[in-house]
Amino acid sequence: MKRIYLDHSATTPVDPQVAELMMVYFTEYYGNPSSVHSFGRQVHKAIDEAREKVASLIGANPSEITFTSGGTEADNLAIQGAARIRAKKGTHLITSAIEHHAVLDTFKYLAKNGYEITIVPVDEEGLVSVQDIEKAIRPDTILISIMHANNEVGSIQPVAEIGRIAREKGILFHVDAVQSLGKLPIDVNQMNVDLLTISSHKIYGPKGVGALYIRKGVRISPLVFGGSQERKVRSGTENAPGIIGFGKACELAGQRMADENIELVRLRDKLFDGILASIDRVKVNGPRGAKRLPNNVNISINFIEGESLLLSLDLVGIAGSSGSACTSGSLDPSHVLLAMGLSHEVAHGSLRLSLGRQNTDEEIDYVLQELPKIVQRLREMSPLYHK
Amino acid sequence: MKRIYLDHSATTPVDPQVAELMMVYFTEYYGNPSSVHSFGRQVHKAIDEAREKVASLIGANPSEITFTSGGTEADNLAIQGAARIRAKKGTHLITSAIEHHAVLDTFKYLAKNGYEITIVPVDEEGLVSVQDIEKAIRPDTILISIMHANNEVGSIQPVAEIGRIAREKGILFHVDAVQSLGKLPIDVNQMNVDLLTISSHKIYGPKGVGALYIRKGVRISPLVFGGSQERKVRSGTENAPGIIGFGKACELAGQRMADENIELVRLRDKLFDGILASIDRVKVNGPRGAKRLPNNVNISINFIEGESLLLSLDLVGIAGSSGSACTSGSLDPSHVLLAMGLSHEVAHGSLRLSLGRQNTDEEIDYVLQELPKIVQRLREMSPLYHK
Amino acid sequence: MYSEKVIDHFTNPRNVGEIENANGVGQVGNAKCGDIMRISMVVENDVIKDIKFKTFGCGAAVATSSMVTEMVKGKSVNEALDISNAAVAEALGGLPEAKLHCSNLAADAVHEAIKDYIQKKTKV
Amino acid sequence: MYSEKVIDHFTNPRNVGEIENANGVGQVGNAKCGDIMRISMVVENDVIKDIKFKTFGCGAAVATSSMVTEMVKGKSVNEALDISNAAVAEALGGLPEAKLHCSNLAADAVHEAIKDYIQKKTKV
Ligand SMILES: Cc1ncc(COP(=O)(O)O)c(C=O)c1O
Ligand SMILES: Cc1ncc(COP(=O)(O)O)c(C=O)c1O
Ligand code: FES
Ligand code: FES
Repeated sequence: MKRIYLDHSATTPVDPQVAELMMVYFTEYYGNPSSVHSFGRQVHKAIDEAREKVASLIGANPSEITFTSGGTEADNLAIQGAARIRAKKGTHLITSAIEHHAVLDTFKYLAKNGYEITIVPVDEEGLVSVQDIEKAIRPDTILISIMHANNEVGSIQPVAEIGRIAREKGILFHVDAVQSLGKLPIDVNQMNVDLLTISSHKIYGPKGVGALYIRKGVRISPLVFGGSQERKVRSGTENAPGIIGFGKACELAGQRMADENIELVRLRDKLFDGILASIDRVKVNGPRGAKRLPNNVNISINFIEGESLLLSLDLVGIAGSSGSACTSGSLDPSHVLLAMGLSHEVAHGSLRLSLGRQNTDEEIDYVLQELPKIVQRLREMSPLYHK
Repeated sequence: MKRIYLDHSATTPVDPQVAELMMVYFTEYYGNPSSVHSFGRQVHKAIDEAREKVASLIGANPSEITFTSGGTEADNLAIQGAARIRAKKGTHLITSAIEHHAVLDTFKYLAKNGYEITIVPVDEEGLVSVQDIEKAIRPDTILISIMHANNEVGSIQPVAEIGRIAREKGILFHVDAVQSLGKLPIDVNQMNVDLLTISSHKIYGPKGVGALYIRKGVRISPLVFGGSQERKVRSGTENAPGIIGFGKACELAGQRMADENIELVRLRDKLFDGILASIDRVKVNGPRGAKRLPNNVNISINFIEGESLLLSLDLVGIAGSSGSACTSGSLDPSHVLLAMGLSHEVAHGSLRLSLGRQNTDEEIDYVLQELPKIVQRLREMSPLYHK
Repeated sequence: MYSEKVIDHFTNPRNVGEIENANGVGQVGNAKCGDIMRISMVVENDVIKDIKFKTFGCGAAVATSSMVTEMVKGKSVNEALDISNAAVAEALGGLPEAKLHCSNLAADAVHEAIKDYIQKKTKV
Repeated sequence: MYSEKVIDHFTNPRNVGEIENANGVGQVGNAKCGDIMRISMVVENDVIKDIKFKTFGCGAAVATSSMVTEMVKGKSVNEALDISNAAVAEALGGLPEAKLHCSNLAADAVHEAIKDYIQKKTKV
């Protein structure tokens, strides 16, 4: 059976070049980078180089990069760390309704621990309005956290404008750029960002590695203590092979982004157009065109449920994801789709297909051939569907 | 030039079997383990198996294992997490003076944030006394954290007895077993442990992975929020290849421990005896014999300084470590050696050689041939040395 | 995560559809995740002669729907009322813990349909 | 982390030892990390004719000690007093940031030895 992977927003395979490089640091250059001896020094040097590569992809200085165990930890470090250190200045924080759980759950934790939070809504395309952010700002606002691009519906937020406002008012600005890294140009200076989260396993690097950009001069409290690695902001023996792999992945992403995006946009739009032409009562979630990530397709297929759809796709070898409550382990369907005004039922029938480097036209053709059949079968099983 | 690695307590190479297994999960089975599709389900299953292997090495139930990004995070999660959730019961915590920075720095952080801490001393061999712990206990004590074996001098602590006392008094007991895993038998039930920290990269697994054992029924607050992976105690996309590699490393350690230890003890004692026979004015740090980790050699060589010694050893291909202030980046020599009553000067001249799986008799012979020459050279340069 | 039996019932669900001249109809919604199941049945002399289902829900919901219709078809309504949600899950070789709530849909919908049948019968 | 020049001066340190009939001796301790350096020199007509060092310290401390003795040997005491810690570090091709404090030992010890020489001279 064909196996077609269309879940690159969840995670990506590790690029063979990255895997090969990591292998060397597993078995040959395995020293602790903090050690005096040559086994350690070689690794230290390779980590420095990785830091330069990561920094270069987001227009930062290497000394502004702190490696973490992933995007989730980086989000937590940014938000908890900024909130703790600025508590005397103020205790109000702003974010949007469609952030990743790593941001939203951290906000909710802070809300239970003496902070006040404002969660600004989004429009029906999943876009935050700059005016809403501006209105939410109070004299005691210390942090604004807005994602660059949404992981479910691919909507690209006006972060540069929000950054400008935050900078004017002296409010820290955190951006979760996990989904945009390697797909959209990122420049922390142009975007007026103070803290920026990125993650390796979304850009063909290894899982379990991420980084927080911390603008020079910005101080945050650590989450984890001991050992003083990563400039005392993040302790623990460095995941050297992971960091070095992340560096390589950033290098490759920088080289390939421009060409890759042209191809991704083409396949994305082919998939959208094909689905809309062959299946009725389908809703596109998120904006189309330039305000959408090049690799994101998200639709709601009325009258059917997401997990059933995913299972059926999986049985013909196609891997996607859904915002259905049945896939989430929680009781509610995607908070992103609900925030965009979808009903529970429609949110339930959502399907995200996220494209990657190796997807081909043949694969898209195959999806366009199988999906309508599956939808037909499931609709016939659905008590909600009437032709 | 020969390259002889004697810094296994800092970190180990990844076992080739482990590296090979991880490779498969980098490039082939790369799905997100939380996903519905087969790419994810395969990984989910492999993580479950890894969890069983890790649990089995410490006598735990798989459901009691929470994977983290390493020993440092696990120590922080245990201590911060327990302190936060028990704050209403009491705010006093006990630890020892020779804990790893991941424990001590976390205690110091808590001491600045409303908690009271007692740091019990150790004797000249680096051993904690059960009586000292008992005396330190107060009605409001909520946590005792004592390491199983010390990372610098290899001293093995009476954790089972301390665990019994903690259990009797209803105090949570955390053990940092990063150095003992795979070298000493660990049974969380016999040891009466509630929380136990382990780390992969010290047992021939990958860096950037660790675990916290959390006894069934014990609740702790998370450090990091969002996504609800790892039973809501630790969020973030799982480092699947790392976890699976850690599982394999635990399996190998379980199989090999008994045989390996016989060999390690033999080489360790050969190294000790050889050094003591060929160099005068040398002090053994930590106990000798059964109360010492099988792979740890630590000596202070009077009148010389550790970093110079490490550099000189490195120049002939030997990798070790030192508790010297000059290697630490901080201003003080090893807090462990100072706690054992060593003077600054003597602590400065400490050398740790930590053995591993692949070390050979020939390598030890080479060290015993080179070390006296280096010591002689450095002593002749030392203003403290007079024949 | 699903057993082979679940996957089998999901891919080849038995008794999908709606019976036009049903004399017992039941619909339940799953409060937990917002899913829906509708059972229609033909009962003669208190014996379930025919039964069909329509389900909007996850793989487990579909499989348990299919399974429960097989289990009660040909049974008396009293026997059918004795079939518990747990029995349906068990007949499928078990369900993942997170999916146990889905099996509630299936037996409940059947029980609702039987209630409907009994009410209608009483009225006549 | 260390430059090749540092490693060279560490492995082949110049002017190690103690001069028995020195007329200028200086010893300094490094408050930061507890290390020690001792300089002994023979000065004739305010010119440093011979100089030796002994150092208990890290690689950088040893290398800067060695380097400073080379730099001042044959120089007048006034020229030697002008040599700064930074100049020593620079002559070694730079030191890692964390090791800059070590270079303080070297020039300071030389300056102490010169002070000792001048005091002795003045007494005579
Ligand atoms: C927008 C966004 N933020 C944060 C994360 C969390 O990153 P990680 O998986 O590295 O913990 C993800 C992905 O899961 C994401 O899509
Ligand atoms: C005793 C002890 N605890 C904790 C740690 C920290 O573990 P990790 O390096 O995985 O962060 C180490 C090793 O560095 C250790 O030796
Ligand atoms: S029906 Fe929703 S989870 Fe099963
Ligand atoms: S002399 Fe101690 S760090 Fe250089």
